[in-house]
Amino acid sequence: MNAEAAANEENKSEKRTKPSLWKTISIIFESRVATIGMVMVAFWVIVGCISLVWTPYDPNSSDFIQNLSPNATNWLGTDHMGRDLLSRLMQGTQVILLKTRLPGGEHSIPGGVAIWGVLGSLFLGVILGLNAGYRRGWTDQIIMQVLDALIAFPQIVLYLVVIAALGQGDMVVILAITITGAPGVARLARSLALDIQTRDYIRAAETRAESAWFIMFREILPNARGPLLVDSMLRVGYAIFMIGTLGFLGIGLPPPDPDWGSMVNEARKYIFVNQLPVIWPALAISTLVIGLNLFADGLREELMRYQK
Amino acid sequence: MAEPTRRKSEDIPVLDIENLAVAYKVRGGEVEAIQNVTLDIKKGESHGIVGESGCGKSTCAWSIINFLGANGYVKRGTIKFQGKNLVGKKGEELRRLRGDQIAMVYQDPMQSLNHSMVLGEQLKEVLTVHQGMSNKAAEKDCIRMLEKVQMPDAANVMRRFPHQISGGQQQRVVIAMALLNNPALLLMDEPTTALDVTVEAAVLDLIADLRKEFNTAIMYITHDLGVVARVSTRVGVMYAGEMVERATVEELFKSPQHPYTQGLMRCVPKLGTDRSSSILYPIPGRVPPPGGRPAGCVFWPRCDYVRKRCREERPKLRSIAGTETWVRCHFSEDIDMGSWEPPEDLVLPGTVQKKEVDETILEVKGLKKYYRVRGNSLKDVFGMGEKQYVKAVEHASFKVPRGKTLGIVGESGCGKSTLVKTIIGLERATDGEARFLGFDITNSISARDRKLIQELQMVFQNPDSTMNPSYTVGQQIARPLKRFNVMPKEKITDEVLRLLRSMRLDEKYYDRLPRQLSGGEKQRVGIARALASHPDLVLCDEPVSALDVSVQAAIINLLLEIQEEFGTTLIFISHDLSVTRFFSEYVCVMYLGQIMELGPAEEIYAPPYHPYTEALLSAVPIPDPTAKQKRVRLQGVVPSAIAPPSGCRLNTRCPRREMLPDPDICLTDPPWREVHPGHHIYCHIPLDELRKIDPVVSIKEVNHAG
Amino acid sequence: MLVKDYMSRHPFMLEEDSSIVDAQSYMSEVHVRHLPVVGDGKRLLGLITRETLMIEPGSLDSLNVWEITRYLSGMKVKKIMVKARDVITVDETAAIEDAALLMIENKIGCLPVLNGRVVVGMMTQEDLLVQLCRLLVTRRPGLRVSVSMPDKPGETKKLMACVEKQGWEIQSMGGMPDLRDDTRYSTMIKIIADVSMQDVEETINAIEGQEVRDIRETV
Amino acid sequence: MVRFLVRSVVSTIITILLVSIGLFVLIEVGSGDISVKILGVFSTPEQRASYRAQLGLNAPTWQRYLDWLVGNDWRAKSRMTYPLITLKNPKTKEVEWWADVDGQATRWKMDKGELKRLVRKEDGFSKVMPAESDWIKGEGTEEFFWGVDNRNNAVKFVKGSGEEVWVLTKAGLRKQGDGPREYIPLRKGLIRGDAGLSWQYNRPVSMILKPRVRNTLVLAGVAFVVVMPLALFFGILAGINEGKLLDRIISITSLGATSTPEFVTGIFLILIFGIWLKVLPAVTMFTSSNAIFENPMMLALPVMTLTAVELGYVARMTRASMVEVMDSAYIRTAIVKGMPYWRVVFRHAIRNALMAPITIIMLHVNWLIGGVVVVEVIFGYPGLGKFIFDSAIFGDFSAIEAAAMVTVLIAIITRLIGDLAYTLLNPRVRYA
Repeated sequence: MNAEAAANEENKSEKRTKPSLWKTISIIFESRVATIGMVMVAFWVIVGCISLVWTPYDPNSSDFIQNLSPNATNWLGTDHMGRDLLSRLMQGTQVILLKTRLPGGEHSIPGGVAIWGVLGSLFLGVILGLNAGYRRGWTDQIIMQVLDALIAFPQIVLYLVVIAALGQGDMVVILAITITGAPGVARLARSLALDIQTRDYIRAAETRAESAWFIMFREILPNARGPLLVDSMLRVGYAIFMIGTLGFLGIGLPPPDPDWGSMVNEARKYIFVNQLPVIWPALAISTLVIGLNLFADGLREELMRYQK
Repeated sequence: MAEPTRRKSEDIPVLDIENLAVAYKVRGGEVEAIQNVTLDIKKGESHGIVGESGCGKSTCAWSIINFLGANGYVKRGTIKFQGKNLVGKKGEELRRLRGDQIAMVYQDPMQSLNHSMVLGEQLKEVLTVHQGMSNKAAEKDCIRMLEKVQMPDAANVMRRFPHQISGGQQQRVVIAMALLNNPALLLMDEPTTALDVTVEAAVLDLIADLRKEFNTAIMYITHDLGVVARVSTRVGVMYAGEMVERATVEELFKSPQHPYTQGLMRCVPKLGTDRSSSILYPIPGRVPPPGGRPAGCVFWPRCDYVRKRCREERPKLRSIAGTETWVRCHFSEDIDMGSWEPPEDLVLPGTVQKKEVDETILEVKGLKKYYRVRGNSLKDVFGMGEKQYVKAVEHASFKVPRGKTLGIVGESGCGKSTLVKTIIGLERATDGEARFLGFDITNSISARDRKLIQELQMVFQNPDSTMNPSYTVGQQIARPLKRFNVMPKEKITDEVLRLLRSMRLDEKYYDRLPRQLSGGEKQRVGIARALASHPDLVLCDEPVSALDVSVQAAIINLLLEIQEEFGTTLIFISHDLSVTRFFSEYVCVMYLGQIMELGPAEEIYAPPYHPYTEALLSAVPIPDPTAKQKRVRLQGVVPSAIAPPSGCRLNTRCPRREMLPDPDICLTDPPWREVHPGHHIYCHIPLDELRKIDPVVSIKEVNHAG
Repeated sequence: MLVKDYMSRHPFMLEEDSSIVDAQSYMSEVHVRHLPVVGDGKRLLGLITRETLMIEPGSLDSLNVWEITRYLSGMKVKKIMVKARDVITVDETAAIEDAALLMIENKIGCLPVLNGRVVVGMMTQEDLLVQLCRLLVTRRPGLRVSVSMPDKPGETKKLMACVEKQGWEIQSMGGMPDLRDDTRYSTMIKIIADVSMQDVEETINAIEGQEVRDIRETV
Repeated sequence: MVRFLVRSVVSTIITILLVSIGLFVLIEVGSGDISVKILGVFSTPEQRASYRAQLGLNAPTWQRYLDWLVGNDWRAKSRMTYPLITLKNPKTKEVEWWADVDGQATRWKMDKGELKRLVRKEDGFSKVMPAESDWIKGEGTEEFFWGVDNRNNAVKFVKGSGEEVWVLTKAGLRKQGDGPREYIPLRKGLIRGDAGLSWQYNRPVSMILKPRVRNTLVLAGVAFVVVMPLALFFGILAGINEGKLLDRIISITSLGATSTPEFVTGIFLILIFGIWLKVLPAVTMFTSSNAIFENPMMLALPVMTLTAVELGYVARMTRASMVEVMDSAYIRTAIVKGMPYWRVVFRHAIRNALMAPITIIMLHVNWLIGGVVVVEVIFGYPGLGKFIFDSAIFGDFSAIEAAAMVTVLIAIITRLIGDLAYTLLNPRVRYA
């Protein structure tokens, strides 16, 4: 019996199926860190989804006695205006993760400010980064020089400048996240492109005289998506962090919908009396950011292992 | 020769490994990287260990100094060093052994030296830490040792950083570092694999000399049968974590006993053989991964002699009566290598000579490729410095007839890859002419006609990067078909499947992703992709150099077969002279951007040689310990391509320069001397003088294929 | 013919905190009678020999059987070894005859060979004997001829000229003063030649003043 | 190496220029008509136009940018009869623009159609003198004069045409006759240290900024000095114990610390140390900008807050770098050479392991500045961050531009230092 035939036979038992999406997702569960992170993130996404249709009470009306500690009616207590903290906390998830209010305030689109901001920076950053990394030479120098200038802005200062110039609003925050995030994404995309473009399959594409855009987006990008995905998750974390900070500074997402940062801001004046209204949103931000970080860390490790 | 009786104590091997098994804990269990390794190395002996990648060679070495990482451990067996068991030793005791009694040299010297410490510091600490020597005394000893490893300008090297010396010199430093404490045992894990042939040859010479001087026992791990034949006194062959055969080097190459060893011998082309005189027989299948080794004999799925017993019972390593050979096979006495017949379903390339066609498909005349580089002075920063160029290819001229193969050989940095890139259009030629099918191809690829691009395709070196990891095999082969509109869309799938079949891959590979394929399979897909557009000329950039020998043979056969079937013309770049000789009708030898010698393959490999060709041939490791090679070595290091020596670029290192009455003539451009029509040598030395030189290599004809 | 060319390189060694039980079993396992004790990168700390391992019974008098076992197993090499300053050593660049003299004078069987303070080899009586054998190449077929000649200059030259004239191949030769007759000198030469013993004897005896004392074939 | 240095410096300069353009465009153009913001939505178009003219907003953007960056006194000089000089006001310490008429500092104004000189006296006040002789004949019948007015503008008076202008005073807009026709608001430009006038404080920005920057540098400097050794220590400790309990503890703690926003950390620190333990001042009143030097304990909580966030970040970086280095071939060589563990760590690993964090830390300084803004706002610390924040809220453009430029400058310069440090640490670059 010929050995190659034997080896082939062995292979036949493997089904002729494309690697399913489920298989890709399942690698998350191979890492304990990623799983924990995903559970934390999923928790807040679910809470947000629920809050879209139901919150225990109206988050914006003062229905209760002020500064209650947690009890059977108000599980997390109430704030200085007698509003239910649980409802407000739940509602706070929305603007970050689930909906963006369009200018005018009438309509909103799905996907939170953090998500859209990161998508924006991903879009801009990937285009710039791939061009810089693949074309190199002058293109690279110019793009990098501009990005260097952008990166030189301390993020919060850039937000302040943008907000000072353009005023407040969901779109402004998205724009600010996009501008501040794009250089980082571009740098990452560039370094990935620089690495990937040395591979022989890029040479093979070039010997077919494929266009630069084809090579960048069909040959390079698919192989860069792992690290970009991981990076985006971290960026969503940073964005949430930032939105919180802006909210705290009172220049973030405009009222009336509560966001966690502004909840802290309002409550801190009463911190001597009641610490809970500060603690809950603070915990919410931390857990969500930690969750995203863990998820990203775990995913990165798994992807590296997977590629080996 | 009869020696006076040695004392019993002299027979105690320096290293004695018995039934060693090393396991790594992995998620969900553990895998045995090596199982059942037995070997012993005596004082002053050089014991080769040879095998394909993934056979556990390195693990074997690391286990000796118990450096197996957090998850590896010795599961069974003993490792005795100087009669003392090392297994289970740790901490301080082990540390005192490492670097003092047992030293190690491994593959990549650039990586293994600390790039932020000067070399002197790294050398000295071996002495100061182990012997408590003073800094000054250590410095003196280190310089002396550097001189012993023939390091030029030793005292200065002590103050340099690793990146300031060449790769070959780095490896010398690492070897010097290993020998400083006069270790009883030296473990060498592929120490020359990353080096060029001529550098490798010099390092191998050095190792042989040092072994004699220090009487050190050496364990030499390599995948290269040629190297092992040159350096070892005894050899162990490893396969899938087991030692399958051990013998003296002469015995092993004369009469290999294990079917695997025999298979290996049939896979490698010997220097001087070519496709018309011999055939390479690949070993079918692939090395099983540590987790998936078969029951019974580990080799049975790939063995041509497999019987029932082989599948059921694991053979023991047993001694063959009357010899020093040990083999792990039930039936080795019954197997006669001479009467081996290839299995019927193994498809081999035809060896029929093709009919002569005189059409030139590619003609290159005076081709130049310069790269602009920037200097480091302040002037250069502002673009005011003198313009500097790397002269990657200078005045390359050759012709390739249709249906033939041109092999281009040379060491790294000789410009062979640049030459090919310029031809295919990834780089634009600086000057000169290049015509392919009568069309000018000195322009870049984007300026070429699509029909022309289609006729000129390329096969790449590294199987791991030749395919885009994100797309399936089918998608990747289909892409050139779509791109060049070779056929209507609905027929593409059929064509891809046809191509796969002709690469001996069946249709289930269509939907596989590259990471599910082995190196050889990836390389086949790469070839299929290059062939999809039915090109007239395929450029192969070291297509087999990253592959294991058994797979390498299969790929070479495949390329030969394709050439036979489609009449494709091939340009074959390689640093391996044996493979090039085997594969090509014409050979072109390059050095530092210049073509040194050009001609029909059989003439290149026989006198008259260009001095550089001579040095290359003398350096090639030949998998035959009885082969005799003259020692012709190049001196010094490869000069920078930014300021190459004027005239003949070899003049700084030429081993034959003194044959000329006036060596200064080498500073002028040498003439092209025509040996025969089509065979040219670029050298000042007159042909008659060159003809007087004896052949570098003499091999006794032994044909394992029978 | 220096020590470093003929010593045993990479000798077996002990660390000073090995137990003497280990030392004993190690000695018998690797078949040696002397083990240098080293530390800090093979620097000589002492020497253990079969004799030093024999502990004076007097020191064990007060112990019973069990205690003896425990006492011995807990005993470290460094306690009983000959300390480095008392060990007679030889430098690796010494001539082998000097090493031999040292051994004879001090009535010892082995010499640790040092480079600085680092042990690089061992020289034993056995090693010297091995070298003597090599010197005289006793193991190759040929004719071994002992010639007695007057102890004065020019005699060896005469013998050589004679051998050369006959076209015989000399494998090795050696000579020393005749111990019984101090006017004469004994020389041993081994020749490889296709001649009979008688021819050789006659040819050499023909040299004036020289005489074959013994001739035999070696195999 | 020279090449590398020159490149970094050139690149830095280009970056700064790009930043200044971006900043200027974003604020001056992005914000639309500034006069609306300052005068309010109820101002009339006429009032706005007059005000815009006084601010020189009618000039093309590129010219305004150049004025802002390098000043416009030379532009004014070329038109004026007398040379321009700057003098310091003895009372306010502000810089004032004057013209030098025969050694006397002079300004002009129009009063009832007549041109008057205001000649500066020793005590800082000025005396009014007629100056009808200063008129210069222009094209046609027009007579004009370029002089300096008492609001530090170079102005063009035209004889006979008493322009009506709207002047913004403390009491609001007031209509004045006899105004000049053209204004060039005199300034030395940012690179000569003149950042313009703050609307919020009605004083030159550069004067307000100086102590603020100093305070912030003290705060960030102290935080830096506290963070670095600690972070590197913990990072290395975790790195060499990869996968062990100690590593887990350090990693998780530092992740928690970085993932908690500064404002949360700050509030909790106030809560713990200020309210529950009462060891540190909970609410710090910075009475003057020099308060921190009088009572350094006030720095404790802001520094701790900054430390908590930065510590985790740097420690994580260091850990990752250390893990990578400990896994490298040369560390393997050192171990195989039989080097003792601590020697391997200290001699072989640390130097290489610190290369990555040091560059990253330097790049990270702008992140630190972000933190500084929040911390300064929470603690009311009179630093640059608080200044930017207040200016942004107030819409004080000159102030925010200048302050943002300063932060960017700090970020870029530290990055340059990081590059240099990397070069010095890495011989492969040093000798390239």
